[in-house]
This record gives sequence, C-alpha cells and structure tokens, in this order.
Amino acid sequence: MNRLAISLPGLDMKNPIMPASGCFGFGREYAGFYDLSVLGAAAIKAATAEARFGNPTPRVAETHSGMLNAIGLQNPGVDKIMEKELPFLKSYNIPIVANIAGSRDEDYCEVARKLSSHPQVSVLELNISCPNVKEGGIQFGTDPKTAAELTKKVKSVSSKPVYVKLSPNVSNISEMAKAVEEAGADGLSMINTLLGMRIDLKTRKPILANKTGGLSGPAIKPVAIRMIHEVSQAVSIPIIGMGGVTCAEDVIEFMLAGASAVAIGTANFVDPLICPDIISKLPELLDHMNVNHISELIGGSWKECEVPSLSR
Amino acid sequence: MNRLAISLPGLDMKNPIMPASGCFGFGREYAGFYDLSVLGAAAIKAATAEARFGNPTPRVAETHSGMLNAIGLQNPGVDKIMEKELPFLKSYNIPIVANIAGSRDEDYCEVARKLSSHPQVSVLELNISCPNVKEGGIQFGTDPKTAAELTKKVKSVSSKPVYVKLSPNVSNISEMAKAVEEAGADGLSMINTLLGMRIDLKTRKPILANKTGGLSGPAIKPVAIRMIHEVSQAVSIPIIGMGGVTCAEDVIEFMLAGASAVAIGTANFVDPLICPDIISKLPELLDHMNVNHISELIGGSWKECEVPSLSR
Amino acid sequence: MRKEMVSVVSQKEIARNIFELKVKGDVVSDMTSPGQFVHMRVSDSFQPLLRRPISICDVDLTSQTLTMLYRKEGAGTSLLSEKKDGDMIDLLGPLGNGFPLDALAEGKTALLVGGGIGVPPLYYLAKQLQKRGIKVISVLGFQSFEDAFYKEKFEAVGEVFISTADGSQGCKGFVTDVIKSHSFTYDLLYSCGPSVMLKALEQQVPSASGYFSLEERMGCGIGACFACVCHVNGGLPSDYVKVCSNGPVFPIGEVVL
Amino acid sequence: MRKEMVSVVSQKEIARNIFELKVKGDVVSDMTSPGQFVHMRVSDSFQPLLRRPISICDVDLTSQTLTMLYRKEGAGTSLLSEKKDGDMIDLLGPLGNGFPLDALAEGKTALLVGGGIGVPPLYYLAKQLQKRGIKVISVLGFQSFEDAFYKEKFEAVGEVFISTADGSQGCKGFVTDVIKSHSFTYDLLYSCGPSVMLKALEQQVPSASGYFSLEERMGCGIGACFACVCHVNGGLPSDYVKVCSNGPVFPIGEVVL
Ligand SMILES: Cc1cc2nc3c(=O)[nH]c(=O)nc-3n(C[C@H](O)[C@H](O)[C@H](O)COP(=O)(O)OP(=O)(O)OC[C@H]3O[C@@H](n4cnc5c(N)ncnc54)[C@H](O)[C@@H]3O)c2cc1C
Ligand SMILES: Cc1cc2nc3c(=O)[nH]c(=O)nc-3n(C[C@H](O)[C@H](O)[C@H](O)COP(=O)(O)OP(=O)(O)OC[C@H]3O[C@@H](n4cnc5c(N)ncnc54)[C@H](O)[C@@H]3O)c2cc1C
Ligand SMILES: Cc1cc2nc3c(=O)[nH]c(=O)nc-3n(C[C@H](O)[C@H](O)[C@H](O)COP(=O)(O)O)c2cc1C
Ligand SMILES: Cc1cc2nc3c(=O)[nH]c(=O)nc-3n(C[C@H](O)[C@H](O)[C@H](O)COP(=O)(O)O)c2cc1C
Ligand code: FES
Ligand code: FES
Repeated sequence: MNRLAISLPGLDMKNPIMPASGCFGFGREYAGFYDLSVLGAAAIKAATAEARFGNPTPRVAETHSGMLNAIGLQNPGVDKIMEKELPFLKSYNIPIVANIAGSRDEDYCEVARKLSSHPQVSVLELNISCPNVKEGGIQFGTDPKTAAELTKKVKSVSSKPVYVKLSPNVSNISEMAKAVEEAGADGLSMINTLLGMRIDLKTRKPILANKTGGLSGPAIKPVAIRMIHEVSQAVSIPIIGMGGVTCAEDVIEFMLAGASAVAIGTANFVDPLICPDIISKLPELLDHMNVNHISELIGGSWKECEVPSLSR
Repeated sequence: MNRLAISLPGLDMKNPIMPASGCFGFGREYAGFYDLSVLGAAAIKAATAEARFGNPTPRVAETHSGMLNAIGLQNPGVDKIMEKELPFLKSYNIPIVANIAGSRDEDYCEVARKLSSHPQVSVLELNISCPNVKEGGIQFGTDPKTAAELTKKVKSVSSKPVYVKLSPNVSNISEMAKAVEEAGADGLSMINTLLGMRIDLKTRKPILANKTGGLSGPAIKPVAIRMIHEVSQAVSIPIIGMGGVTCAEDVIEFMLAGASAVAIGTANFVDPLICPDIISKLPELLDHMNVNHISELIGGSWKECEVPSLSR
Repeated sequence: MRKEMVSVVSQKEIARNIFELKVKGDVVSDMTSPGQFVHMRVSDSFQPLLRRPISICDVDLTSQTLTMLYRKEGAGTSLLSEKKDGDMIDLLGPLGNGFPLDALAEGKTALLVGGGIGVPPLYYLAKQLQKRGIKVISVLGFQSFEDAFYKEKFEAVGEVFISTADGSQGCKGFVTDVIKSHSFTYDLLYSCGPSVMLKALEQQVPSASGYFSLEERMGCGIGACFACVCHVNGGLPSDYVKVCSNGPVFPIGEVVL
Repeated sequence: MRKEMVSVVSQKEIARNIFELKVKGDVVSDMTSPGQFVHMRVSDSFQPLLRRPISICDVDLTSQTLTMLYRKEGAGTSLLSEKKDGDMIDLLGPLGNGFPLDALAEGKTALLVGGGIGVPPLYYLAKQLQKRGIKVISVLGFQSFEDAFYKEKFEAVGEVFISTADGSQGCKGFVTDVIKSHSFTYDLLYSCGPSVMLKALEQQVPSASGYFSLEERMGCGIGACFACVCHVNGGLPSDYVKVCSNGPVFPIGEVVL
C-alpha cells in the first residue's frame, strides 16, 4: 500500500505534493535538480490564448516572510505550450494540472478547449484570481456570479475535470466556493496570492513596476489555513491547498485544515529541492503521528471531536 | 517648527505615532517603560457597553513574521473605562483615540455617546472589523451599506470626530471606505487584522480556542500598504495607517502610501519601547530623505509623478 | 521591570533537551523574587516574532548572573539553545509576581512540588526559603530518568523525592503518587508545573493551602494584551486575572485552572 | 548547477561596505565560466525569504575556493556580512551563462569596463583572458576613493584606468569619460555595471561590439519564475530573454536595456 497516494477527480497522485502554477515554469529547470517523476502531480504556468510578455520589471519584491510578484501571466500562448512545453514533461509520467487564464470568457474557453484535449493534461485549473492583470481575472475572482458563469462555460468545453483557483481577496470565500461548486467545478485550488504592495523609500514609488503584486510565501499561510478550514466544510468537492508551504509539517497542517492535496509555490525559489524533500519526509511524519494513510488526515481539524475542540 | 506635527480632525498630534488599539491596554503597562507624553496620540482598547471576558485561552499563536490573536474584545465595559482607566492617562496630555465595539447598533451608539462626552476622549474609532467576535462586528465590516448606516448612527450621537476602522477581509476596500466617508466618517483607520488560523499537529485542532484569529505583524504590512495606497486615492478623509509597522522606515512607507498618521500594534509586544524609539528616529530619517516636514510625505507614492512611475 | 541586553555567560545541556543558560546584566539585580520570569527575544529577526517567557531559576546577585533552565521544544527555544558565550540577548524583566516569601515563619515547612519544566522556579524559591530558616521538602516529577535535572541542587537545600512516569528514577508515577504515599507534614504548598498536574494537586490534596505558578500563552508579558487571562473562582464571568502581571503565582484556589 | 552547503573560508571588508567573501566546496569545481553567478541563502529563517544573486569574482579550482565581492546594502547583504569562518552557506550555482572566452583569439585586446559592484565578475574574466594570451585593458568606475577596490589585482593582469564620480581617485567622472579621453584600441568590449552605465556605453560607444552583463531583481535564479525578463531588440513585443538563465551576459545590442 502506498500511504501517500491520493486520488482526486482526474488526478491519480502517488503523493499529495505538486509544485504550484507559476512557480515551476514548465518543469525544465527543476528537472535539472531532481527526477520529476517523484512528484504527485505538477501544475504548469498559466496559459493564455495568445503569447503574453507580462508586466514590466521589477516584477518581484521581498516582504517579511513573503514575496510580492507581478509577473503578469507571461507565457508563450496555449499553442506553443502544447507543442513545445508539454512534450518535455511526458517522460516523467505525472498528472499535469494545466492552469488557464484570460481576460474574457471566450479566451478562457478557447484555452480550456485546447488544453483539455491534450492527452498529457489531466485536469484544468481555472485561474480566476490573478491579481496582476488589469484587464481581467480579478473580477471573475471576486464576484460569485461571474465566477460561476465562467466555470459553467469552461466546464462545457472541457473534456477534463476543472478545478477553480480561488482568490483570497474576497469578503466571503465560502460563497465563491459554493458558487463554482454549483456551477460544476470538480475541485478547488486555494489560495492564490493576496494583493500587496511595497514602496521604495528612495524613489518614493512602489517597488514593482505594476505597483501592486501578489503576496505569497510563509506570511500568508495562516490566511490559507483558515480559508481552507472554512471552505472544506462548506463544499463537498476536494481542495488543492497552497499558500506558504515550506515543510512536511505544513503539508499536514493543510490537510488537517481540509486540503486533499498540497501545492508548493514560492518555496521552490528558496529551495529547488523542496518538493522531493517534503515527499521523502512525509512517511516518517505519518509514523510519528501514528497515521496509517495520509488521507486519514484530510479535514482532521474539524471532522471529529468538533465539540471537545470548542471546550478548551 | 515641529517637523513631525500632524493635525487631523480632532487630533492635534506632535508626531504621527500612536499605539494601536488593543496593543496598549489603557497605557498603564507602557507608562512603566517610558513617558507616554512623547506619543502623538494613543488608541485605547475597545470599549463595549458591558464588561466582556472575551474568548477562552489560548488566545494567541505565532505565525511567520506575524501573530494570531483572538482576545475577543475583553474589556471592563465603557463605564469602568471612563471611571477607572481614562483618568490615569490624563496627566500625559495626549489625544486619546477611543476604540468602540459592539454587536448591535444600539450598543455602539450607547458606547459612542458615553465616550464622546468624556473630556479626555479626542476622537472615536469605530471598530467594525474585529474578526474575533462571533455575534457582531464582522458583518458591519464587510457590507458597505451596514457600515454606512452604523457610521451615520454613531455620528449622530457623537460629539467628537469619528474614525472608522476598516477590515482588510473584503473584496473591495475602497467601496467600504467610500461608503463610510459618505455616511460622515471624519477619518479612517486601517487595517485591522486579517482572518487566519493555525492548526496544532499534536492535537490536530486549531491552536486558538476560538479557532480563527486576527493576523497582525510584519507579515501583513504589504496588504496594509496596498489598501492604504488604494483607499487614500479614493477618499478625501485622512487615514490612520497600521499593520506590521516595526521601524521608522515603515512609518515613512505608510505615509508615502497615503496615511496621515501611523499606529503601532503588535510591535509593542516585541519591544515595549518601540513607539518612543520610532519617534526619536523620524527626524534623522527626514533629514536623510531631504524632507522638511513629515506631512510632505503623505501620499507621496501617488501624488506627483504618476506617469513617470508607470513608465519603468 | 526593564529591557536590557544581557550577555550569555554559559549554556549547557544538562538533561535530554534541557538547557541551563546563564546570563549577566545589571537587570539581574532586580531579580529578588523567586517565581518571577523574564521575557526574551530569541532572534533579531521577526522569526519568531514574540518573546519567550522563561522563569528565573537562580540568581547570583553579586555577579549579576541569572540562571534559567528551559526545554528545547519549538522554534524559539531551539534558537535560544544556539546562543553562545558572549552573545547578547534582549531581555525584559523581571516580570510578574513571585512566590510570597514571608508567608511562612522561620521553622515552618514548605512542600515544593514541581513537574518537568515547572521545576526551575522552585529552585530559587527553595534556596530563599532555606535561607529564611524554613524547612524545604521537594517533590519533583519527570517523564523519565533522562529528563530529570537538578536533583543534587535541590538535595543541598532539603529532602528530595523524585517521581518518573516510567519509573526509571525514584517512584514510578506522578508527583501526586509520591505525596499520597508519604504523609508529609508541611505548612504551605508551592507548586509549578503543567496544568494537568496542578489540577491533580487541587483535587487530590484538597486541604492544601499555598501557591501555584501558572503558564499561559503570552503576547506582551506585561499585562497589555490580555492574551493570558484566567477566570477567577467565585468571581463574575467577566472577572479575570492576567497570568503575566497578576501572576504567574496565585494563591491555590484563586483562579480556575 | 547544484545546491550545496559551502563553508566560509574568510570574509573581510576591503573598501567602504565592500566585502570579500571566500567560500569552499565541491561545487566550486564547476565554476569555470567568468560572468556566471551564484544564488545564496543568507539566513536559515525566511527573513529574508529569497536567495541573493552574487557574481563569481574569482575561483581557485585547486582549493575549490570561490571569491565573491559584494556591497553591504539591504537586509540580505547585511546578514551575509555577518558570516564567520566555518559558517555554512546554502549556495546554488553556478548559474547563467558567462562571458564567452573564445570570442577573442590570442593576441587580441579586450576592453573591460566595470562600474561599482559590477566590477567583480570582470576580475575572473580578466584573469582568464590574460591566460589565453589576450591583452586586457580595464576601466573601473567608482563613486569615490573609499569605494574603490581590486585596483592592484586588475593591474596584475593588464593596464587599469580608474574613474571616480568625485575625482578622489583617477579621472574625475564616469567610465565613459575615461573611454572618450583615451582612444583605446580594442577588439571586444566586456562590461558589467549599473544599467545607466550600460546605457551610456551603448550610446556613447555605439560602434562597440562585445558583451554586457545585466542585473535584474530575481526570484528563482534558474529560469522558472519569469521575474527577470528583458525585451529583445528587434523582436516581437512578447519576445524575451531571462537574465538568470539566458544571461546575465548578452551580446551588446541583443536586449533592450
Ligand atoms: C510564566 C512562564 C514561565 C515559564 N518558564 C519556563 C521555564 O523556566 N522553562 C521552560 O522551559 N519553559 C518555561 N515556560 C514555557 C516556555 O515559555 C515555552 O516552552 C516556550 O515559550 C516555547 O517556545 P518555543 O518557541 O520553543 O515553542 P513553540 O511551540 O514554537 O512556541 C510557539 C508560541 O507558543 C508559546 N508557548 C508554547 N508553549 C508554551 C507554554 N508552555 N507556555 C506559554 N507559552 C507557550 C510560545 O511562547 C510561542 O509564542 C514558561 C512559560 C510561562 C508562561
Ligand atoms: C546576476 C547578478 C549578479 C550580481 N552580482 C553581484 C555582486 O557580485 N556583488 C554585489 O554586491 N551585488 C551583486 N548583485 C546585486 C545583488 O544581488 C544585490 O545587491 C543584493 O541582492 C541586494 O540584497 P540586499 O538584501 O542587500 O538588498 P535589498 O534591497 O534588501 O534586497 C531586496 C530584494 O531586492 C533584490 N535586489 C536588490 N538590489 C538588486 C540588484 N541590484 N540586482 C538584483 N536584485 C536586487 C534582492 O535580491 C532582494 O530580493 C548581482 C545581481 C545579479 C542579478
Ligand atoms: C512568481 C509567481 C507566479 C505565479 N503565477 C501563477 C500563475 O500563473 N497562475 C496561478 O494560478 N497562480 C500563480 N501563482 C500563485 C501560486 O500558484 C500560489 O497560488 C501562491 O503563490 C501561493 O502559494 P505559495 O505561498 O506556496 O507560493 C504564482 C505565484 C508566484 C510566486
Ligand atoms: C492582541 C491584539 C488586540 C487587538 N485588539 C483590538 C481592538 O480591541 N480594537 C481594534 O480596533 N483593533 C484591535 N487590534 C488590531 C490592531 O489595532 C491593529 O489594527 C492590527 O493589529 C494591525 O496592526 P499591527 O500589525 O501593528 O499589530 C488588536 C490587535 C492585537 C494584536
Ligand atoms: S501576555 Fe499580554 S496581558 Fe499577559
Ligand atoms: S529569476 Fe526566476 S526566471 Fe529569472
């Protein structure tokens, strides 16, 4: 028995760990550091209908225990991704989460149709939450109705399961989650980055050329945990959790909160070997926690003993 | 000329620095460390109509560059605060920001009426954003209409200027800000804490007895900066900025973002002398930046040169 | 109560994950009350952000040296354990109210009951009581032989009984088992340890009067943040005490454990 | 390209806020191409979170020792400056593509132009070019006498011209002033420095062919995050190169500065 195996709609994973979209490129760079076939899955960089350069530089800035990025969905466009990037990942034989973005419904649908038909793509991840693109994305991510409509449209053109990636920059995350669940989403990815900014004292201007950027890294972990804790009790589709994971203990914390799998973003930049390191540490941690199979931990913070936990 | 003096509705401050509500008690403890009269102002702990014990313990947990708290508005009630706590602060002769909280309109109004009539209270700070109290507060903080109505009611019973303290846990912070501005708010305080959670791997339950708590400290600074940057351009009432300030440079960053004064919360726990330390470092920093008066910095990140900053 | 940079004089591991840390500084001259604690920054960065509360275990007023014992557990105490001779530590203290020393007259007997990392503050207490001519009996509970410490030190100031959960040293079981099996005669009980232990004492030695030292997660450590409150026995639901500034030492029975 | 814990051999301040750091490790054996860089964690905590890119300044392959020069500026380089002999540093490298060494035949002349903290990578380059029988002329620009470093080292491998903004050493002004006032004859230009300097070179020495080494704020340092892209001259608006993995060295004129 593989104690780490997790099976989700469209994703048969030998462990719950995947690199997060945008933090892994299309895998080439990390393939120089380790054998990618150890991964549970891999989420590739957002694809848009056309090639995008993204935002001007500087695109990253550091914050306390976190970083801001405003890459702006740079990518070579969906066609080139299918031709040039996906084939590279083939030999590793891991489920691929294809992240899709756009500024209009039609763009999303075009990309969804194309990518879902690619044999290597296991599921789509609908990015309705990129905070760094002016024309679009973010309003899909903050209005439940718009998000639900988009989800429906994408579902109707996709031959693969669709996970919707939620933005944390909302008043009511459960409402968003329920709306896309009702619209047919097969799963959720959460959280994307928090909107943030840093100002340079010398220039007196925002450090990022785009002014605002997405905050990621350990700083946002408590926000992610509370949102997953809440949403996992509000919906019945599985959640791929992410936001500040840097170690095996964090993975367990996300699963106890209610995540069924865990994506690792920013930490890849800090340590390119973080994914395989975490994967190798999980069994020992399960032993230590007296857990037989990692799936037993999913939602463990609220599933049983709801009342005793309140009483302390 | 006092280069640090800032004058806001109801607040004549010799410098822009004040301890944030809930992080300074009613001043007694810090008075043991320094002469409180050096402060620009002081925000005291939230007052409610009746005495409150607050949430069960544990009430605090640490996160990367931040902390979670779920105190739950513990306080002796507005009457005791006026009788027993405010007189202590009298001799320091500093403007007092009286934070008020409640679960119903009537409670807020009662507290507002009482506190605003107290001679030592300079302004009220309407806390519509405490994430740690189930029955109330938070819905006021996420719905513009409810917030505006409450602001109107409190304004109508208050004889002192009213600052509304905004929650960052919203999709559209400018909408909230504009709603309370129209309702008559004299100023804004932002940001309150982000909702967060940590789960203990041993117990498998949330560390905080209240489960969720408010995230504060350096981790949230970029979120605060971007919200103040946005809101200060959307409204014309002044902003008391806060969220993760730990040094004089941070104060400048908040003012460049658009804050007119700056409150320091969590950092008081890390260093009880942080407020006087920062105050004493500001003049040197102004020299270094070639700034004559600190007020010149307010909104400096967007006020001039909007176009050049875009072009990089 | 002040904030001062103190310098590390020595640090060594004296039992499994138990470190003895000695620091030196003017502020130590204020540390005359056993049961008080200090609040220390363990890093210059904000990771971890909050200070760590550690009890005063022993003080040498002449050399202005403070001894602390702590268990290396999480991130904060791990960083603390890396401090080397000469390193400076940002210390706030002494904080809170210690054990009242004049509660007992000369010739009386004090029963000191410590559990695990609750033992350290009792050592300074034991020394002070003995100096005042009070007889000290110490009952110290540990998980196992490897976790036990300061037995000899306590023996120098009075009779000592050890219990270990696994029986590898002293009596097998808990401190309450030791107390039940010996019928100690004493005038006041002073105890510090995990709250399960204090609760057990309260139940199984109901007649005891004396003092408990409590622990609670802290924010400020000085009474400003209301993180560390406890309900008061027989008080209103809104009544409270703060462990950091009203405690950590309370008369037995005063607070709800 | 690998990740390795290297050990600090020595660290000293050689000019105002300029530190020379030597580290040792197996990975140094891979560092044969001047112009490449390494990406280092400066702290065990997440403060700061990201690695810091620093150029390879010199390499001793025999002793597997890497020399880096850096300017202490912000939080990261301040922490780096506190590293002591024997401390271990998590290093990723060598990264990127260095200056092509075989672009010049023996007997040819290379003009090396460095500004401030752009000077370090040129030193390893100068040594390698000289070893291949190429004549090296170095023009090094600094703010002031106090900021200048490695003049003697460069003099050991060729002719050196210094400029300082305040005239306190060498020619008063910028490197472009030195180049304009001397009419150097050279075959290729190699330069590293702030982008204002590179832009000035591009404009004021328009005929020059050669290589520029660029800087850009980085996330991953290995090509995965798209933080460090530049537009390509004459390319489509969506065309780009990554400074970290396609550069940091590019043929003059290839990328939009
Ligand atoms: C008044 C007082 C005196 C103490 N004296 C001692 C002593 O002499 N020796 C000793 O080893 N320990 C003592 N403790 C407990 C000690 O403070 C904690 O073990 C320590 O803070 C854990 O820090 P960490 O970073 O290793 O653990 P982490 O689990 O990483 O700490 C996370 C957070 O929880 C808090 N925390 C964790 N455990 C406790 C606890 N048991 N009590 C209070 N806060 C906790 C920490 O302060 C920190 O804010 C005392 C606690 C208090 C309140
Ligand atoms: C390929 C390359 C080679 C470099 N080689 C050297 C060298 O040999 N010696 C040297 O002193 N410096 C070099 N730098 C610049 C050096 O990386 C920065 O000075 C350093 O990262 C600043 O870190 P800090 O924490 O001190 O400053 P902070 O301002 O606190 O840094 C904040 C963030 O900005 C980034 N950053 C700040 N300045 C720069 C910059 N100029 N370029 C890129 N990122 C920056 C940091 O990496 C960090 O992410 C090089 C940069 C690059 C891209
Ligand atoms: C540089 C960078 C680029 C990102 N690009 C994308 C993207 O293209 N699509 C997407 O859905 N999320 C993107 N994200 C968000 C991450 O996938 C992830 O949701 C977020 O960073 C939180 O996880 P972390 O804290 O582990 O990084 C990006 C994040 C970073 C830091
Ligand atoms: C322990 C604690 C208690 C707080 N209590 C209150 C409160 O009673 N009323 C309020 O408006 N804000 C309260 N806050 C929020 C702070 O005033 C401040 O808005 C927030 O912590 C962000 O600032 P900081 O990062 O500097 O702490 C509290 C914060 C903390 C950490
Ligand atoms: S720890 Fe802040 S009041 Fe006790
Ligand atoms: S720094 Fe990540 S792609 Fe260059």
